[in-house]
Order: sequence, then C-alpha cells, then structure tokens
Amino acid sequence: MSDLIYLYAAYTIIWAGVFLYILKLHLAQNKLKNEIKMLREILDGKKT
Amino acid sequence: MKAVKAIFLKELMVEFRNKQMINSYLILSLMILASFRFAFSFIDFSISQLASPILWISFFFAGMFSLSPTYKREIEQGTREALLFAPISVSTIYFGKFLANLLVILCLELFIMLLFFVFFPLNIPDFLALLTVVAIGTIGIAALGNIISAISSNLAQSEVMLPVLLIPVLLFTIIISSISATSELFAGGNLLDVMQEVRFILAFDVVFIAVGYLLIDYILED
Amino acid sequence: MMLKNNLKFVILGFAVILTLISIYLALIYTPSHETMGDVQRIFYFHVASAWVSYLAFGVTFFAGLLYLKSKDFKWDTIAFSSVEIGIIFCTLGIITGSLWAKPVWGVFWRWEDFKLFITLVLWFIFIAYLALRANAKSRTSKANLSAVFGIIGFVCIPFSFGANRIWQQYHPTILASSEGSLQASMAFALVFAVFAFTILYIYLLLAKVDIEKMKEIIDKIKQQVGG
Amino acid sequence: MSERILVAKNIEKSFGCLQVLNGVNLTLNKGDRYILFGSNGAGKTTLVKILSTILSADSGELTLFGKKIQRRSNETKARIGFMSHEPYLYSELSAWENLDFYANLYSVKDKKEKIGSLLKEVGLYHRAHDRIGSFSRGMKQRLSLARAILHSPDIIFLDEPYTGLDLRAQDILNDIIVRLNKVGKTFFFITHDIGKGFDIANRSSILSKGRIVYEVEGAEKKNFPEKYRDILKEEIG
Repeated sequence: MSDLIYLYAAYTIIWAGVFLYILKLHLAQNKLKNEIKMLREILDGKKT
Repeated sequence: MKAVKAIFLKELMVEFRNKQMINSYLILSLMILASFRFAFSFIDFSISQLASPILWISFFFAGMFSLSPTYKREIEQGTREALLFAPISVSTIYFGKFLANLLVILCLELFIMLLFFVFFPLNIPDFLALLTVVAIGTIGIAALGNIISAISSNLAQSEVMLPVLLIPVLLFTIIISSISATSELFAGGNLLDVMQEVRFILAFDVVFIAVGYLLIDYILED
Repeated sequence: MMLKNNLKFVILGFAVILTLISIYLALIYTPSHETMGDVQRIFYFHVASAWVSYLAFGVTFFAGLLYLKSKDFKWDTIAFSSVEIGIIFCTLGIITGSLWAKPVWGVFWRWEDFKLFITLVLWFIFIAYLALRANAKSRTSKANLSAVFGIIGFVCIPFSFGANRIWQQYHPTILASSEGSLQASMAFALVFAVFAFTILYIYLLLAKVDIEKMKEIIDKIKQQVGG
Repeated sequence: MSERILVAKNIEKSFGCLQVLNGVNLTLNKGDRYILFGSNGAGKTTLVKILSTILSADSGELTLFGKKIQRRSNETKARIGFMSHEPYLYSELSAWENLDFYANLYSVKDKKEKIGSLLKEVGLYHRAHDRIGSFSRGMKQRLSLARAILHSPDIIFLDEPYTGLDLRAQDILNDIIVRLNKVGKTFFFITHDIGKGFDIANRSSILSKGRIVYEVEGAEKKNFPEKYRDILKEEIG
C-alpha cells in the first residue's frame, strides 16, 4: 500500500506544476496586454 | 600560422612573467591535494579506487585557475580590441590561447602529479599510459575551457560564471571518462585496456577544437 | 494578432483533451505492472516530461544556430522560451524519476541509470544557460553567448551519454530492466502521453514567445513615450 | 579631385533602445587631416569604431579603399591604424616585445629596423627593453602611436590622442602626422577639446546627437570655435 503514496505524490507534483505554469503564463499575458493598452493610450495622448 | 605562434608566445610570456600568478597556481594546487589527503586520512580506503577522482578533480581546478584570466586579462588591459583590429581571423586568437593554456595546465598537472605521488604512495605499472590519458584529457579541458572562458569573460561576475558554465559541460563528459580510464590504469591496466576511453576522449578533443574554431567569432565580435 | 490567439486556444484545448485522455490511459486503461504494481504508472509521465525537456533543448539548439546565422532576435526569444519550458519539465522529470526509483529500487537516486543521469546533466546545462543570460551585458551579447552555449551544451549530451556508457563498464550493476515486459496497452499509453505533452509544449512555447514579444513592444513604446 | 579613401552613407547605430548614430554621411579623401569634434556621448567613439570596421553599423553603407565593407575583411584591416586612449599594450612585455608582437600580427617586413626607427622617433629607444608597466602615461601613448603606425597603414584613426600627452609628446605626435601626411597617409581624429590638434587639420566637423551638424574646409576655420560652443550650448539647452 505504501507505494501508492509515491504515485499520488508524483501525479500531484506533475499536474500542479503544469497547471501553475499555464496559470502563470496566462496571468502574465493579461498583465502585459493591459500594460500595452495603457501605454498606447499615453502615447496617443502625447501625440494629440 | 605566424600569428598563432605570436599570440602563443605572447600568452606564455604574459603568464610566466606574472610572478604572483604562477605562485598562486602552485600554492592552490598544493592546498587542494593536502586537503584531499587530510580529508581521506581518517578513513581507510583502497587508494587505487579514490586515486583517479582525486587526481582529476585537482586537474579540473588547475585548469580553471589557468583558464579564468586568459580572456579576462585582455579586456581589463583593453588589448582585446587591438587583437580584433589585427588582420588575423578570430580563430587564430582561439588557437594561440588554447595552445598556451594547454601548456600552462600541463605544467601545473606535472607539478600536481609530483605532489600526488608524495601524498598518496602508489605504484603505476604503465606510467606512460597515464601520461597519455592525462595529456589528451587536458587537451579537452583546454579546448572546451577556452571557449567557456571566452564566453564568461563577456559576462558580469565572470569569475563565478566560469565554473558555473564549465562544470556541466566538462565534468560529465571528459572528466568522468578520464577518471574511468585512470582508475583502470591505477588498477594495473595498460594502454590497450583503456583504448575505448582514449578514443572517446580524442573524439571529444577533435569535436570541441572544431566547435571552438567555428564559434569563437560570435563570442569575441562586438 | 487575432488569428494567433484563436490558434493558441485551439492548441491549448487540444492539449488539455489529450492530457486528460492520457491520464485515463495511464491510470485506468493499462493494467498494473506485474512486479512493480501500480507505482509503475508514474513511468508514463516521467518519460513524457523527460522527453519534453530533450525536445525543448533541441529547439534551443536549432534556434541558437538560426540566430547566429540570421542575427534575428526572434530566434533568440524562441531559444530562451524553450529553455524556460524545458527546465520546468526537466525538474518534473527528475522529481518523478526519483519518486519512482524509491519504491522500485529502494533509493531516491541511481547514478547508473543513464536516463536519470542524462536528465540531470541536461538540468545543469539549463541552469547554466539561464545563469549566463542573467549575467549578459547587452542584448546582442546575451543572444550571441546563449546561442553559442546552447550549441555547446547540445553537443555535450551525446558525450555525456558515451561517458556514462563507459563508466558503466567499471561498475556493471545488473540494471533491473525497469521497463521490463511492456505490454501493448502500456506502450500505447506511453506514446500517447508523450504526444500529449508535445502538444502541451508547443502551446507553452507559443504563449511564452508571445509574452516575450509583448515585453519588447512595451520597451519600444516606453522608449517612444520617454524619448 | 584626389582619390576618395572612405565613403560613409547614412550610418546608423543604436545600443538597445538608445539611438547613438542616426544618419552619418562622411567622405575622406587621400591625405586629409580630418578632425571630428563632439561632446562626450555624442557617439564619436562609436562612429570611429564603425569607420575602422571593428564595429558593424545597424544600417548604412561604408566603402573603404573602394571596397564595400561586409564582414571584417583582413586586407582592409591591414591598411587601418587605430590609436585609442586605451594604449593596447601588455604591461608584462617590454616596449620592444610589444611592438614585436604586433609586427608579427601584422606580418611587418624587416620589423627589426622598423621597430628600432619608430622607437627612436617617439623617443623611447633608450627604454626599449624595460617593461611598460613602469612607463608613464605619456610614454605609453607615444608607444601606442608607434604601434598604430607600425604596419604603415594608409588611414590612421586617432581617438582622443592628445589626452594625457605632455607637451613634448604632442610635438612628437604632430611631427609624425605631418611626416606621414606628406607621403599621402590620411588621418581621422576625434576629440572633444577644441584647443589641441585643431590647427593641423585641413577639414573639421562637429557631431551632435548622432549626426554631423556642421562641417568646414581649410580656410574658414576662424569662427569654428564659436560655432562649436553654440552647438554645445544647444545640446545642453
């Protein structure tokens, strides 16, 4: 029975790792998108 | 070719005239071996098994001492640009420095081997085979080490970056196979027994001299 | 930009579906291993993660070559993004490898197992690559030097492989063939897991490259705004 | 019209997002003594490195000795001399050994006489075999000048040559320039202080914000200093 602990541990680590990484990429993407939008507004504001 | 000789001689003159550089190399090698001797003096161990790892780890450090200033010195003295101005191909600089490094490391290794046999009394049936393995192993260390030293000289904290970059590429490839070859020799083998390692190390040398020749341009350009 | 986003979501969806199927295959569809029992099910995703890290490093190698030839920073961004993904899957591969080694061989790490050895060598090379980029002084020198180191690291892999083979001769350990009898269903589950992870890798690469591109756009705008 | 040794067409160079040179146009004729002024950071050193083919420009075209410069070609480099405020010398080697090393790199023929005569000319013959670690700044600059003209290049670039030169060294520098200029060598100086070297130049110009904003030929050099000051003020203003 004790072996299964390793199985659970391995699977949680893999899927937690993959999921967290996808989440991190997703959050970073949104943050950067907003930053670009905001900077573009400043740029347009400066030009007019 | 004349330019390679010129750079080779210049490197040797700069290296051997720098008194404190040579002294520090010798003292550091002495300290490494003494610390190994001290570390292993408490446990009884079959010397022939531990001898080759100790030897090659000391060689690795010796190599690192001599490799770290090679390109860094040129930047600090501002002479690197002068070399790029000269009408020579960049690979000439690589070969000149590689050969100079090789000679310096070999001298250091002879000194270390001398100390080694004092600290760890051991008889080697085929001493010539040991010298060949050490020589071709050092060619690999100098060839690849030179490229990595050129890379790390362009980086911040280059003293730290040299070992960080050098260990993954050198330790698991040439150092391991040299260790297995030397331990075979220490256990009484002769050159024929280690032919497989010798061929492997020679292949490593050839490949990384070629890689150095091809890539040094991109490392030293603006 | 819009087409890219749709394509990315399609790939993500595809990757998620494939991964779910591969989990089903690994846990339920395949029988448990006669000798090792259910813990052997780690094997599928251990191999898949290790495979992705080798694939990622291969992409870095080719991207580095193409950068040196074309001097186009796009290749450098791909090389860097691939390394970041590669190091994550390499770490996962090593952790699952040792978690699987403990019950089966009783020890967390076995130097003799050249698969684990090569994955660790690759892990060190990834770390060195990232350390190199962290200490580079200018954008061009960062791209040049990391491309060169990526190539050197890639050439080292077969040599580490060979060195380990030679090392084995002096310490011939009867390497309990961990794979052992791989039944058809297990082989299928393995291939499926590898395929699912490859699609996942492609998605992650696209997402990471987009993020790096956005960072560059921001720098350009900041320069204009500030200028 | 004398032969055009160097033609540079809208050279641009930026480091990261910092634009250093935006559109530099420049022509050097054989025998010119061209001096380029500019405040620190105007991009002088970058420009001189690009013109001497050691740094590649982002865009723009450079033709040296009639050949367009792609990657660094060795025959062009053999005809270029460069003297920088970095002396390019190895302090562990003696003056003679330094010049001998560079003579080998540039494969200079009958190098013994050449080195001997050059050392005499820069007044270092008596110190030929001392290590240059013990040399003063002025002596190192003079040796660096000897090194730059050792392989008798056709075009010599000088980056702030007068900094750190004592008066005697300046006379030596000027004599050498006049001597070599007579035999058709071309000189390209860059400096930020107007006092030195201005009188021997036959063409001068000012680099500001990455472009050449003012250029003047031989005779009307009179109001050049005032123009230079206005441009500097304008840069700061």
